[in-house]
Amino acid sequence: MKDQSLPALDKDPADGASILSVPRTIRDSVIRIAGNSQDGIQSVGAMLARLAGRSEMDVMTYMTIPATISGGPSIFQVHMGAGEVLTPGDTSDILVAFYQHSYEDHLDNLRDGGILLYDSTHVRPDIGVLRARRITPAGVPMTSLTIEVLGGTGKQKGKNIFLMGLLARAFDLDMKKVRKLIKERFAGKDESVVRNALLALNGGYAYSIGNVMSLYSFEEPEATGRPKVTMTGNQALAYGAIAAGVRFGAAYPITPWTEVMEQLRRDLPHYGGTFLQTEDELAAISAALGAAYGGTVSMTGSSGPGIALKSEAISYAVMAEIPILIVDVQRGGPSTGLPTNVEQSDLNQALHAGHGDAPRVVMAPANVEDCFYLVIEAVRIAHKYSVPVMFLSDQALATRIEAFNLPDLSTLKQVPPAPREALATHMAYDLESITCHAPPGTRIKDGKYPNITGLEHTENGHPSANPKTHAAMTAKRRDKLVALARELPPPEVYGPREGEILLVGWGSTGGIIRESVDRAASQGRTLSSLHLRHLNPLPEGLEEIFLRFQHVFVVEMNDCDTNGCGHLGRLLRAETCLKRIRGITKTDGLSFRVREILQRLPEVETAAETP
Amino acid sequence: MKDQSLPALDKDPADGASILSVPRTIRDSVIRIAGNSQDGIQSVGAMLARLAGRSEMDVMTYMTIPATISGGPSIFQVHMGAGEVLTPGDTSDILVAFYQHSYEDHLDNLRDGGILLYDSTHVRPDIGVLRARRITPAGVPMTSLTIEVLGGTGKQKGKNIFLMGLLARAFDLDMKKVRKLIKERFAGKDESVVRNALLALNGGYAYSIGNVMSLYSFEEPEATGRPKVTMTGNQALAYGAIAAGVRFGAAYPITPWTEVMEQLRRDLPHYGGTFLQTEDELAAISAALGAAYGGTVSMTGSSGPGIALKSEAISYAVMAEIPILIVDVQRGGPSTGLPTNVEQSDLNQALHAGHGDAPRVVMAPANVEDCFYLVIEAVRIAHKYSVPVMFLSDQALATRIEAFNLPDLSTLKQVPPAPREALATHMAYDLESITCHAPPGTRIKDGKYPNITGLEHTENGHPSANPKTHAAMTAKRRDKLVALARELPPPEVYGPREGEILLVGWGSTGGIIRESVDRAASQGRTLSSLHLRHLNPLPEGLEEIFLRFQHVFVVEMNDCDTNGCGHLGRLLRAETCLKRIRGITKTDGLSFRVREILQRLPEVETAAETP
Amino acid sequence: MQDTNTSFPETAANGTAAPEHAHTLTKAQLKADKPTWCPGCGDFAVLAAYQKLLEKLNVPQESIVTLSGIGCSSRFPYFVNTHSVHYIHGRILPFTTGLSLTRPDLHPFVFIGDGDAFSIGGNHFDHCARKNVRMTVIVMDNQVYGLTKKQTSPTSPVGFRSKTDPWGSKVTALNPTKKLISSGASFVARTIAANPAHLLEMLEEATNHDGFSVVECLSECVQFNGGCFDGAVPRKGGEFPLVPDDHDVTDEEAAYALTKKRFPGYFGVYYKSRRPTLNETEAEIVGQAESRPKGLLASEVLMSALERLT
Amino acid sequence: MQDTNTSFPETAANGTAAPEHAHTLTKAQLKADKPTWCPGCGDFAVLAAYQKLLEKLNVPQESIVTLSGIGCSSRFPYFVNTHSVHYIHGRILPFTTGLSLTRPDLHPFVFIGDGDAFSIGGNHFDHCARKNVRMTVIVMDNQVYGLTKKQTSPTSPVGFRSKTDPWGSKVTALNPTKKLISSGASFVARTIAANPAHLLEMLEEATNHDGFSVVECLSECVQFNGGCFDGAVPRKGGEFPLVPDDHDVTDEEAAYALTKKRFPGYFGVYYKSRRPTLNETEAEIVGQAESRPKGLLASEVLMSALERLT
Ligand SMILES: Cc1ncc(C[n+]2csc(CCOP(=O)(O)OP(=O)(O)O)c2C)c(N)n1
Ligand SMILES: Cc1ncc(C[n+]2csc(CCOP(=O)(O)OP(=O)(O)O)c2C)c(N)n1
Ligand code: SF4
Ligand code: SF4
Ligand SMILES: [Mg+2]
Ligand SMILES: [Mg+2]
Repeated sequence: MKDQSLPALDKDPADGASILSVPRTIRDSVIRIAGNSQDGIQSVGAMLARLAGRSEMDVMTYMTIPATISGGPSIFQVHMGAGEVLTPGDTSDILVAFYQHSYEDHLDNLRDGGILLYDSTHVRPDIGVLRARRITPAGVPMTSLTIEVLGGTGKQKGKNIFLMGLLARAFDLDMKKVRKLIKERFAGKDESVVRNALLALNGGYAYSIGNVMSLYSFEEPEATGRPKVTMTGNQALAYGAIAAGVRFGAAYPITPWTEVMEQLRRDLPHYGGTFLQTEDELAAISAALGAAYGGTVSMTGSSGPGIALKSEAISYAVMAEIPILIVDVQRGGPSTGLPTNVEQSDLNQALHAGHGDAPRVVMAPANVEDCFYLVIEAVRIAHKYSVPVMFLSDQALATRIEAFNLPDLSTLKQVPPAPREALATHMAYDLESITCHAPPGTRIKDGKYPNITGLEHTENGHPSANPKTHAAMTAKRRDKLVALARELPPPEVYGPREGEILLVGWGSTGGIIRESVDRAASQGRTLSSLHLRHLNPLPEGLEEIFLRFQHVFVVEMNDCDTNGCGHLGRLLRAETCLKRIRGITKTDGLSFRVREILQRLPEVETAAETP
Repeated sequence: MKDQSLPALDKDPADGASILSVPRTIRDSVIRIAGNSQDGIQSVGAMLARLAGRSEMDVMTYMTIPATISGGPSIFQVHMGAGEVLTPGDTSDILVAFYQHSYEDHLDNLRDGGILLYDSTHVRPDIGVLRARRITPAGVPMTSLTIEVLGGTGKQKGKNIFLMGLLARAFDLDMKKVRKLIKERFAGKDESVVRNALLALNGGYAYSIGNVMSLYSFEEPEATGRPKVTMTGNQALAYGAIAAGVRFGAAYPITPWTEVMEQLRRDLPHYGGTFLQTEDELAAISAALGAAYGGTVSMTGSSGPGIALKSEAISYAVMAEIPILIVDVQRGGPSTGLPTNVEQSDLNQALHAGHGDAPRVVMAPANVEDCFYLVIEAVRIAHKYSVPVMFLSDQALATRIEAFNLPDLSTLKQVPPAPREALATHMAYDLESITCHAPPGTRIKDGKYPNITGLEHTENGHPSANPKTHAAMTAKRRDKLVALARELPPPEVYGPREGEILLVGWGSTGGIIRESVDRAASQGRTLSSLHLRHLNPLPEGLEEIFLRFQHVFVVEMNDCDTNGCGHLGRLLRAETCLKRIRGITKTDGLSFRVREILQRLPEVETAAETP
Repeated sequence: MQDTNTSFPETAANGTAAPEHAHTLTKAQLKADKPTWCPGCGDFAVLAAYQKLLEKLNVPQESIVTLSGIGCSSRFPYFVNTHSVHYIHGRILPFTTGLSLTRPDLHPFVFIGDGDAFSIGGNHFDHCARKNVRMTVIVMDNQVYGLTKKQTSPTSPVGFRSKTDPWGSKVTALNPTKKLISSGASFVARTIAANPAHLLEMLEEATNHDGFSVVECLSECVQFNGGCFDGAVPRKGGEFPLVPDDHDVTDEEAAYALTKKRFPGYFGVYYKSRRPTLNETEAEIVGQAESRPKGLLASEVLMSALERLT
Repeated sequence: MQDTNTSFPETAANGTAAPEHAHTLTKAQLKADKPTWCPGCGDFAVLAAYQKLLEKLNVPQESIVTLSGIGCSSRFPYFVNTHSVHYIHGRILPFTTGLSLTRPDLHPFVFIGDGDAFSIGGNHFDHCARKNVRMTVIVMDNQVYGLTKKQTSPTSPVGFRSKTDPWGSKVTALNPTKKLISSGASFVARTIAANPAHLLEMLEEATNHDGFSVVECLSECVQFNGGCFDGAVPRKGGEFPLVPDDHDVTDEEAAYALTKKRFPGYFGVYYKSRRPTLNETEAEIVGQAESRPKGLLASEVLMSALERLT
C-alpha cells in the first residue's frame, strides 16, 4: 500500500505547493509518452519498466494499440516508484509529447502542476493554458537533436533513446544500468546499431533541460534482496503455464491472446513440449483435449470469439472429464467488437459456454504476478478434479508490464504427466471417487479398457440412458466443484472488515480497486474491498462478509442489467440474494480509473437496504 | 381443467372401488402401448391421438425412442379424454404389452386397478401379482390372430392395426372415423396394403375380449364447433414458422431438431421459400443470417451441441442487429449426452451463448399449441427489435402429440419480407431509434450505403473504438430488451393469487405443473402456479407476485446449485433477490410426473423465510 | 394473415435481374472510408480494380453487395461505398450463400484473406464449390496472417519465418487453385495485385461467370511478408507466366496439372465450366412446388396443410 | 518444483515404439459391448476386419487407441476393447492430432462416417493431410446420415432421395479419394465392407504407412440406403475393379485421374508416398531446442528465462 504521508509529487493541485518551489525526492511518478506507434515509444516504456524492476521499484505500465495496421497515434504510460504501484496511474505527472496531436490529445490527462516535456521540433504548446494549469513546459528539439547526434542522416530512429537519456537525467537514473539495458535490447544486432543507440542516449543525457526536471530523484526503495522480474501479463501467463507443467498447447491466433501462443510455441520445445497452431479454434481445443487424454498437461486459449467456437468442446471436456486449461484473454465485445480494447464481458460465457449442465472452474488473475501464480493453481485444479478450467485474463493485463519478485521455483508444484503404470482394474467414471483417467498406454490387467465419451455413461464409460445413471453422473460432475469450493482460501477483505461500503472486483481491476480504497482513505473516507480470483465455484463465506457492509458495489468492465449489476454482480445476487449488491460497471473499452470508481459511490447515503 | 368430481377411471386405488363392478362412462384414459420400435406402435398411438382430435377430445402423447438404430423396446402412451388433458399421464389406466419384456418393464407404471391387455402369444403374466394389485388381465393372442386374419403368410405387420380394432371395440370408438384414418394413413400405398389393414382392424374389432373392456365409452366432449388439429411439437413449430412468415432456413441435422428442418425443407418451397441443409451448424446460422440480411424472414435451429457451435455467430447477430429465429430443441446434456431424452439444461446457453455483452431474446413454448403461436410471436419480436430470438423447445415437446383448435390464420400477423423502397438517407445503427436495416437492393438517395458489421461501429456502421460510442451502442442493444420487457403480457398466476406455495415453470412442463395444482386441489391442498414463456427479458412484476407466496418453487429439468436452484431458479434469484425461491429440479432424462412434483413440496412447512 | 406469398424475385436467364437502364458509377460515388492499410500494401490495388470493375459493370449501385470475413483484406467493405457486410472470421461464404439463394437480383462480391479462406474457412469453400453457389470470391492471398501480425498461414511457403514458426514453416503449403479445382469450383483464376490490368481482367471474367467463381489474387503484405511476390513481378526481376494459350479451361485434369508449376506459377483462368448452380436447382424445386397448389395464396396453402392434420 | 522434463517419449525409426515382445491378441480379448448396429449393416464387417488387424498387429493391447466422432459408424469404440474415445461430431481428427503428436508410442485408429468426415469435419481432413499427421483413418462411407435417419450426405449421389431431399439430391457429390489426394494425404486407399479380404488388406497397408493414412471404406446402410453398393459386389451382379496394376501410387496426378472413374470406381491403393510427418518435424524442433541448454532440467531452463527478465 502506498503510504500517503511520504513526500510525493503532488497528486492534488489543491494543496497549492508548486512543483518548482522545492527540490525533492519523489516516491513515484507517472510518465506518459505520446507519439505514433512507429516511434518506438513502447521500447522506451518497456526499458523504463525494466529499469524500475532492476532498481527494486514497483512499476505498472499501460499502452494503447492503434486500431489500424498501418499504425497511428499511440501512448505508453509508466507508473514507477518506491512504494507499491497498484495502477498505471489515472493522470500523469509528466507528459512527453512527440507531436502536436500527442500534445492536444493528452494534455487533459496531465495533472495540474505537472510537467510537459515536448519535442519542440513538432509541438507548439499553448502557454496560456499551461500557465493556468500550473504546468511546467520543457521544450526540447528532440527530433533535430537526435538527427544531429546521429550524424544527420535524416533518421529519427533514435528519438526514443534520446528521450530515454533525457529522462535518465531528469530522474537521476543509474546510467550504468540504462546502458546495460540498451546493450541487451540491441543484443545480436549490428555493432553500429548499439553504438548509435548509446550516442542518442548520451545526447539526451547531456542535454540540460534547465532546472525543471533535474530536481527529482526517486526515493530509495527498501531493498528486499530478491530481484524483480518485469513482464507483461501475457508473458507471465505463458511462463506460469510452463511452470505449471503444461507441455502441450494448441490455438489459433487472435488479439490479444496471440502473444501467449507465440511465446509458448517458441519456448515449449525447450521443455520437451510443443505448441500447435491449428486451422481454427475448434481444432485447437480438440488437439489440446487429445493431448490431455494422452496424459500430457495441456492447454488452449483464445479471446472471446474463439472461446465461443470452443463451446461445444468445453461441454465435452466437462462430460468426458478431461483436465484442461482454457485461457480467455478478453477484449471488447460482442462479436469482433473492440479487438484492442479491454473489457470483462466474457464472464458469462466462461461460466456458461456450451450446452447442458456443464460445471467447469472459472478463475481470473488480479494482476501480472497472478497471471504467473494463478495459472499454476488453475492447472493443479484442472488435474485434481479432471475438469476444464476457464482462465480469464484481459487486454489490459495482457499488455501491461508489472514488476514482481523473481519466483522461487523450488516452492512451486508442477503437475507431472499422467502416470502410466499398469493397473489391476480401472473404471473411467467411478462414482465413488473423483475421476482420474488412465491414459492410453496404461495396461489394465483385468483386460477391460476404458472408454472416454461425451455420451452419458456408466462408470466404465459405456453409453447409458438409465435415468438413475444420468442423475448420478450429473451430480458427480457438479460435486467436484462443491468439493473444490471447500478447499478454496477464504476471501480476504482489504480494509476494515465491516463498514459502509465494500467494493468487490475480479480480474485486472485488482490494483485499481485497492488504490481506490487507499485514495478514499487519504480523503478521509473508509472503504473496504474484496477481490475474487475464483468465480466458479465461488469461495465460501461471501454472504457473511457482504452482510457486514451496508452497500456492496461490484466493479466490473461490462454491461449492467436494470438493477445496475454486471456479470459478477448478478452472479453474487443469485448466490446470496442480497439487494445491497449493486454494480459499478462501464463499457467504454478503457480500464477503470480510481476517480471513476470513487465518483460513482453514493454520497454518505447510509439508509439501510430495503429487502 | 379436469373436473375431479366426474366419474373417471379410479386414479386412486385407495378408494377401493373395483373397475369391474360398474359399467361406466369415462372422462379420460391413459393407454400405454409397449412393444418394440418395429411394431408400429407409434402409428397406432398417432391414430388414436388424431381420432381423439377429430372427436373434439383433448389428447397428449408420450413416447420413448430406443437408444440404438437397430431399434429395441419402445413405448407410446396416449392420454385422451373429454376434459382438458394437461399431461401424458403419470400412470396408465391400460397397459398394452406385446412382449414379456414389455409386460415386465411397464407393469409398475400401470395403476393398481388398471387393465392389462397383453398379447398372449408372447406374454405370460404373473396372475398373483395382478390379483394383489387388482389389475384386470385381458389376454388376446394378437400375433397369431393377426396372422390368421391376414392369411397366415407369417406377417405380423398388421398387429398394431389389429390392436387398434381391439381398442376401438373396448372404448366404443367411432369405427367410421377409424376406417377413414386408416385409409388416410395408407394413402398412396398399394390397394392390398389398405385392404390388409382394414382386415386386421376388423379382426380386432370383432374379437370379443369378454366383458372387461367393452364397458367403457368416452364421455361426449363439449362440442366447440372448431375442428382440432393434432400434431407433434416439432410439426407445430414448423407450421408456426411458416405462418410467421419464415421463408428461408438453414440447418444441420441433429436429434431431436431434425424433423423441424425436414418438414421445412419439404414445405417451404410451397410458399416460395427454401431450406438449406448446410455442411455444419456454423454455416447454417451464417446462411440464415445472410438471408435475413437480404430481407427474407429467416431461421436456423439445432439441439444443444449445434447451438454451441452457433455461439460466435449469435454474438454477431446481436452486434450487427440482424433479426433471426434460432430454435433449440433441447435434449439431455452435456455434450452428446442423452440424445433421445428430455432436459431443460440449455437455458443458460440460450441466455449466454457467445462472447461479450450480447443481449438476445429467449422464449420457450409451454405446449404443442404454443410451439405454433409462440414462434409467430418470436418472429415478430425478432423483427420489431432486430434481434436474435432463442426459442427453447425440448425433446418431450418435439415428439409428443397434442390436439388444439385449428388456427384461424386470418387473426395472425405475418412478418413480410423487408421493404426495399428507396430511402432518402439511411443510418444502419441510428442511436435515436431501434435498428431497422435497409436490405441490399435498397437505393439510398444520398448515395451513402450502409455497412453491417460485427466491429463496434458508429451510427452509420463504420468501425469506431471511441469510448463513448461503445458505451452508447452497448446501451442501445441492451435497451431494446428493456423496451420489449415493457411490452410483454403480465405473467398470470394459475390458482389463488397469493398463498403458501407458488410453482414456477417454463417450457414443456406447462401442463404437468398445472395438473399438479389441480391434483393437489383434489387432495385438499392449495397451490398456485406461474408459467414463463419469456425468459429474457423476463416480464415485469415477478417480484411482487413472488412476494405474495411463502415459497416459490421453480420446477425444471436441469441441475441445481447448492441452493437447490436450477437455471431459471438462479435467474429469478438474481433478478429478485428472494431466498424464498428454491428449485424442484431433476436430471434423469424423463419428463416430470405430477407425483414427483407434489412429493417434493414441503409438508405444511409455513415458517417465514429468513432473509 | 397478411398474404405476401414471398417468393424468390423473378429470376432472369442467368439468375440476375437484368438492369433496366445504364448505371454508370463513378469513382467518387464508390468512395467510402480512407483505407487503413499500410502504405504499399497490395490490397490497395485490389480495391482500385474492384472500383474500376463496378464502374464498368453497369448495374444499379444498390444491387452490389461487398462482403468479407475478418483480416486486413476483409476491411475491404468499409472502403467502398456499396451495401456491405463485415462478418466473422471464416464464415462469409455460407453467409453469402444465404443471401445469394434468396436474392438473385444482387451481385455479391466476397473479399477475404488466405487465412480466412483456407484456414478457418476452408470447409465452406469445398461445399460452396461443390454446390456451385452463385457468387464471386476474391481471395487476397498474402501468404501470411496480416491483421494478427505475422503468423503462418496455410499458404505460407515452407521455410517462411513467422511468429509461430520462428524456425521457418516445415509444413506443405496449401495450393489454393488446386484446392478450388478439386473441390468443384466452376470458375478458378489466379492473378496478382501488382498487375492491375490482369487483375481487372480476371475480376471481369469471374463476375461474368454464372456460378461459384473464385479468383486467387496474390497481394503483397509489405509489413510482414515484404517482397514475397517479387518473383512474379517482371519489373522486380520476376516473371509473370500466363496460363498457356492452348490450355482447355473446361478440362479439370489439365487445370489440376497447371497447379503443379512452382512459384510464381501460372496466372490466368485455370478452370471454367458451366453447370447448374444451387440457385437454379433450388429455384426449380420452388418452381415445381409452387406450381402445384396453383394460384393459391400462402395462407390458403398453409390452411389446407393444417386441415389435413384435423 | 518437481522436475519431470516431460518430453516426447523416445521415438523409434518410424515414430512408433518398437514392441518388446509378441503381443498376439485374441478375438475374445478385443470383444466389448455387443454392437447396436442394424442387422446387416456394413459396419459389422469393418469391426471384424479391425479385430483381425489387431490380432495380427503384434503390439501391446494398451498401445492401441480407437477413436471416433459421432454417427452410427462412430459407435465403433464401444464394440472393441481398447483404450478408446468417442468424441464430438466432426472433430476427432484434431483430437487425434494432439494425441499423436504427444504420444508416438501409441497406434491411433480413427473410425468415422462420411458426414462426420466430409461434411462438418471436412476442413480438418485438409489440414491433417497437408501436415501429414501420423494416424490411420477409416471413413465408413454409407453415402447417407445413418444415425440421424436418412439425410443427404456430401457423398450421396445425385438423385438420392432422403428426408432432406425428398425430390432427390441435385448437388454434385463429394469424391472422397479426390479430396484426400488433392489435400495431400500421404496414403489414400478405397475398399468396401462387403469384401472383407480386400478391406483387411487395405487396413494393413494403411497401418503400415508412416503418416496420415486414410481408407475410404464403402459400408452399406441397410436401413436407409439399402443396396446402394450392390454395383460393387460381384455376388450381387456388380463389379469390383481393382486399381490397375501399372498404376504408380506415388504419382499424384495419376491417382487424381483414377478418381474420375464412375461408380463403382477403383478399389485399392490410389496414392502412397513418404514425406516428413508433422510428428517428425515437431520432434526435430523439440530435439534442437532441448539440445541447446544442454542437460539442464526444465526448472533450470525456466529459471534462466525468468532471470533474463530481471
Ligand atoms: C474466430 C476468430 N478467430 C481468430 C480471429 C483473429 N484473426 C483475425 S484476422 C485473422 C487472420 C488474418 O489473416 P488473413 O485471413 O490471411 O487476412 P490478412 O490479414 O492477411 O489479409 C485472425 C486469425 C478472429 N477475428 N476471429
Ligand atoms: C454438432 C453436432 N451436429 C449434429 C449432430 C447430429 N449427428 C450425429 S451423427 C450425424 C451424421 C451421421 O452421418 P455419418 O457421419 O455419415 O455417420 P453414419 O451414421 O452414417 O455412420 C449427425 C448429423 C451431432 N451429434 N453433433
Ligand atoms: S499488415 Fe500487411 S496485409 Fe495488413 S495492411 Fe499492412 S501490408 Fe497490408
Ligand atoms: S442406420 Fe444404417 S449405418 Fe446405422 S446401424 Fe443401421 S444400417 Fe448401419
Ligand atoms: Mg493473409
Ligand atoms: Mg454416413
